[in-house]
Amino acid sequence: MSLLSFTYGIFKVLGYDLATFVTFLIDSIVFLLVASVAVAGTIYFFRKYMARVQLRIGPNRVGKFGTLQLIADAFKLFGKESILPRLRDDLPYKVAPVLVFIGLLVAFSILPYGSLYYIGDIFISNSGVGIILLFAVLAIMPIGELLAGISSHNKYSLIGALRAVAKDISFEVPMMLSVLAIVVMASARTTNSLNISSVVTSELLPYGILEPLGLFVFFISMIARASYTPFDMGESESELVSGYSTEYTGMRFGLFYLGMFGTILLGSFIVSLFYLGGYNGPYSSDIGLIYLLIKAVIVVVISFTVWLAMPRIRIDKFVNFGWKYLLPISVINLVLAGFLTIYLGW
Amino acid sequence: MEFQPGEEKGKDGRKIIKVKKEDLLSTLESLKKKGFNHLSLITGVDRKDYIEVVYHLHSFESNEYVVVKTVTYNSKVPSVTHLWKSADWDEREEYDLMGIEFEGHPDLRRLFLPQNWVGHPLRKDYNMKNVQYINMDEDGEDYATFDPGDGW
Amino acid sequence: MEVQEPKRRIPLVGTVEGVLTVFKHVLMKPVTVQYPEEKEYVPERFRFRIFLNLDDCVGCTLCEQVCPNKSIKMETVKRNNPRNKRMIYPDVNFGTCTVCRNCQEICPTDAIYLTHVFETSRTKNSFLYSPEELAMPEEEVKK
Amino acid sequence: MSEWVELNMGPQHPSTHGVLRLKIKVEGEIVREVEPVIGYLHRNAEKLCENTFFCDNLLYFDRMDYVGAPGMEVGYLEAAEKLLGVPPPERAIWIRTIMAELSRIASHLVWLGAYGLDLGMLTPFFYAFDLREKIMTIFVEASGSRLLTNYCSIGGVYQDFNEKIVQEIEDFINIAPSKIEELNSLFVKNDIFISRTKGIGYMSKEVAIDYGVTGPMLRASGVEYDVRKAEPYLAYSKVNFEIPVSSKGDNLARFLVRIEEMRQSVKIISQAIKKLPDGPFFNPKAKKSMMIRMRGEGEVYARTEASKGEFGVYIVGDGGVKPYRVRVRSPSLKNLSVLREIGKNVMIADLVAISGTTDLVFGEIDR
Repeated sequence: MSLLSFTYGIFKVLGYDLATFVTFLIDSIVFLLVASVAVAGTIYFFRKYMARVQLRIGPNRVGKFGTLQLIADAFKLFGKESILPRLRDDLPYKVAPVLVFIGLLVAFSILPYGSLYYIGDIFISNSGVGIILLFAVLAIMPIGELLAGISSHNKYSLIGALRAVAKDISFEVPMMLSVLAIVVMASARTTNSLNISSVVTSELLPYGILEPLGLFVFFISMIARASYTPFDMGESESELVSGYSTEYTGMRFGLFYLGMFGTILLGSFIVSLFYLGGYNGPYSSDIGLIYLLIKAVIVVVISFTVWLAMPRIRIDKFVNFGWKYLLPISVINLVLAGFLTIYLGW
Repeated sequence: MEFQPGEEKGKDGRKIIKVKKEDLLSTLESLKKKGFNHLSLITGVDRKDYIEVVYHLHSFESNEYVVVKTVTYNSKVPSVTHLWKSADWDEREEYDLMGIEFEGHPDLRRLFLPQNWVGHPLRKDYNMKNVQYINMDEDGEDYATFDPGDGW
Repeated sequence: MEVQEPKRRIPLVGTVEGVLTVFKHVLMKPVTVQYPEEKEYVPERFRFRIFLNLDDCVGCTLCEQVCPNKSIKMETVKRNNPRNKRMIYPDVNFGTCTVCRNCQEICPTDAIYLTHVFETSRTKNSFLYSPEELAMPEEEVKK
Repeated sequence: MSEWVELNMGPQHPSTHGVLRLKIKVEGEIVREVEPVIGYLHRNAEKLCENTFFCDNLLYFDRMDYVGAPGMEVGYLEAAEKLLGVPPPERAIWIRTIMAELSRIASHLVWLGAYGLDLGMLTPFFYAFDLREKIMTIFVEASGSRLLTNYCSIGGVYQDFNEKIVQEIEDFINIAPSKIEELNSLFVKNDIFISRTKGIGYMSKEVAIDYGVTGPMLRASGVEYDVRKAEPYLAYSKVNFEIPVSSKGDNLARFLVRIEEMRQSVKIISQAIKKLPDGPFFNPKAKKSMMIRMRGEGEVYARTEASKGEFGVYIVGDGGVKPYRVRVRSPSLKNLSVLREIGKNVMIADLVAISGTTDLVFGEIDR
């Protein structure tokens, strides 16, 4: 029983071909909407949380407790005049924010989200090489950032894009190595160790406990991927105004903004899936989604607190950190994972 | 009031050394050798016929304070940037607002006002009715203009 | 006194402590005052809106002289006041008033004085209060 | 490899604290040359002062260092009262000392919060302003205004301290040290903060003296010099405090010196509030109708230790009711001028960190 078969059951009368088509269409649209709303919710939660940490109240004028603030903001962003720089490279300039956001949404649709009572397992794609697909899709976003930085023809944007690329190169390798350790661990327990849901299902003891180093590396990588402080050198607002998104206004900027918060949410889902046991939990397995959400929210809160409490690291220090510390740590982690798997059989 | 070189004590108890413009550099050099390593302030006072230039010197070691005064009739004074780097911006400021030309200053430009500003505001004969407007050109440099339509 | 640099510690421990310190503040009460709904406490010495007692004003122009940025100008008002023969009264431009209290300090008859009223929001360029308007309560001044 | 790009930071830039414009030449990430361009907030307060009465000039001094206004008022009054010959009574001197020290803390707290923002820390800004709000409450209780207090006046202070203000100052003394410690720990315990400040922006003693740098920046370079000790004014000779000095000369040293100064200021206030004498708070010679008739002749230079450094006021009077010439020694201006020297050959991120420690307030630089 899964979300797909649940929907298929409703449209069965249409015949096999049409029903499959309609099922995927409707499920994708629902997913898209839910993901967008979830990202918007993350932004609202961030604003509320930031306000409370900073002894403020936060949005409270539009709607009850300011819940409609984001809709108002979205209207504002849509209504804004989109100012285009005169010297832009037109196509990449316009494609870049969309690329960032699309990459994010696709990544959302690759993850499994556990199950809920009547609906069953919630996923859209259950690819056999889900992990590879996920990180391939995540690699689309830096391209959008780079395009945005170069096509704006702004010195700040250019420096921001260069920083973003330098940053990406230095944490991608450790991140992939730490994911590889997960795959190694999972391979002892499941035949399909590149499929995300089978990796998570095999995770009876959370991998974060077995591989704390991997969790550390991966969490830092997710911070760097979402590019918020301390690793937001690409768009550091106190140095480069807004980095690669300096020249963007209106909804184009809004897409970058959504992309950033979406990445935080996505990163929390990935961290809780791979390292914190995902949708596994005590008692019934029917409420896996709830477990996953609780874990993700905890990771989101930790991310936000780190964001608010930390100063920005300098780009050369981060590159150093990536290559001299994160990479060796992730290699050690990989070796440990192999050791644990082969000799101890955990 | 005629300007007499010499020493006196000011109203606030500071030692004032009055020197002729020709002796200014040598006096300041000898003071710097004595340990007055902090040039605190350069002030120009427009006395209508002449301009008084006042140097406030201070020594961190001995905690002494001395004021050196000189006058100039053609608003030209030798620069002391080679003695104290802090004189750089002070002299630029005094050039900007008071119109004292410091001879030998490496980069004598206006500090606050746009480069093509007309007049020196702290002069007593500066016409404050004559409004100048400021705008920015293509390169991001400010310029002053008398045309109200051009300014903002 | 030489200031001491922080001692070298185990990496990340202090950082985590900092993050926890920030997190602790979630539980604290917000300090925001929701202005239009909650009125903030107005201190005793707080002063803003200038009032003028037309009967006491003798038209001595001292307030005009002492006003640092020329917010006060004298204006002729036809009014029967035996003490004010020249019939000139101050008007105040609140757009430039800095509430320096000099007018209140110098007024020989205490005719001009500052009050706690501060909600004088106006649209642009209508900050000039004529002497009669200065004598009215704020609610009655229609701009 | 000498291809540089000219980058224009400011006047509208998140980290230039107002309207500083830095013309920098960058080679990749490394800044090769810095040229500060200033004057965007220029109002020529010196000329304005020539056209107003002695008592009104105070207003323009409030607007110089607007984050710690009473400190500036004290600086002007030191000079003006000497010129006019109306010394303040004992109680006013102590009240002014308290206000000057409170404004020093207020100014340092703004700097602390803004420095956090420069480095990307969003939260300490609000904690710093939360503590600053307590000082603002004291200011508003004492003077009626939060920011531009206009509290001191020639010959004393406008209004006396009452019991409520004393009570609030005592409350502040009680909570301030722990809050300052908390703020300090948020910064110095953080490894990234240390890596951003330690050894960055080194300024040697010679450079600092040569450029006329004063205040915490000078003390962080190893010169134990403070006008409060070197040429005591107000009541500073009657209170115990220490001058924090560091010989390191880097960003971290400047940071720590300012933090320590805040602690010392709290100490000074707690002593001053105990020693606050009774008596008149206003010199009767300067009361009311005398305001616009005070005449001064001669010339006076007075220097005070403002939060940014040595704040000097030079007033020349010609016997009229208005000063003939007012000249202000702005500490931030001198502190900014050294940026040309210490901002060279660092990374862009470091340039922001260095210009953050110079503690710029543009009301005072451009005057």
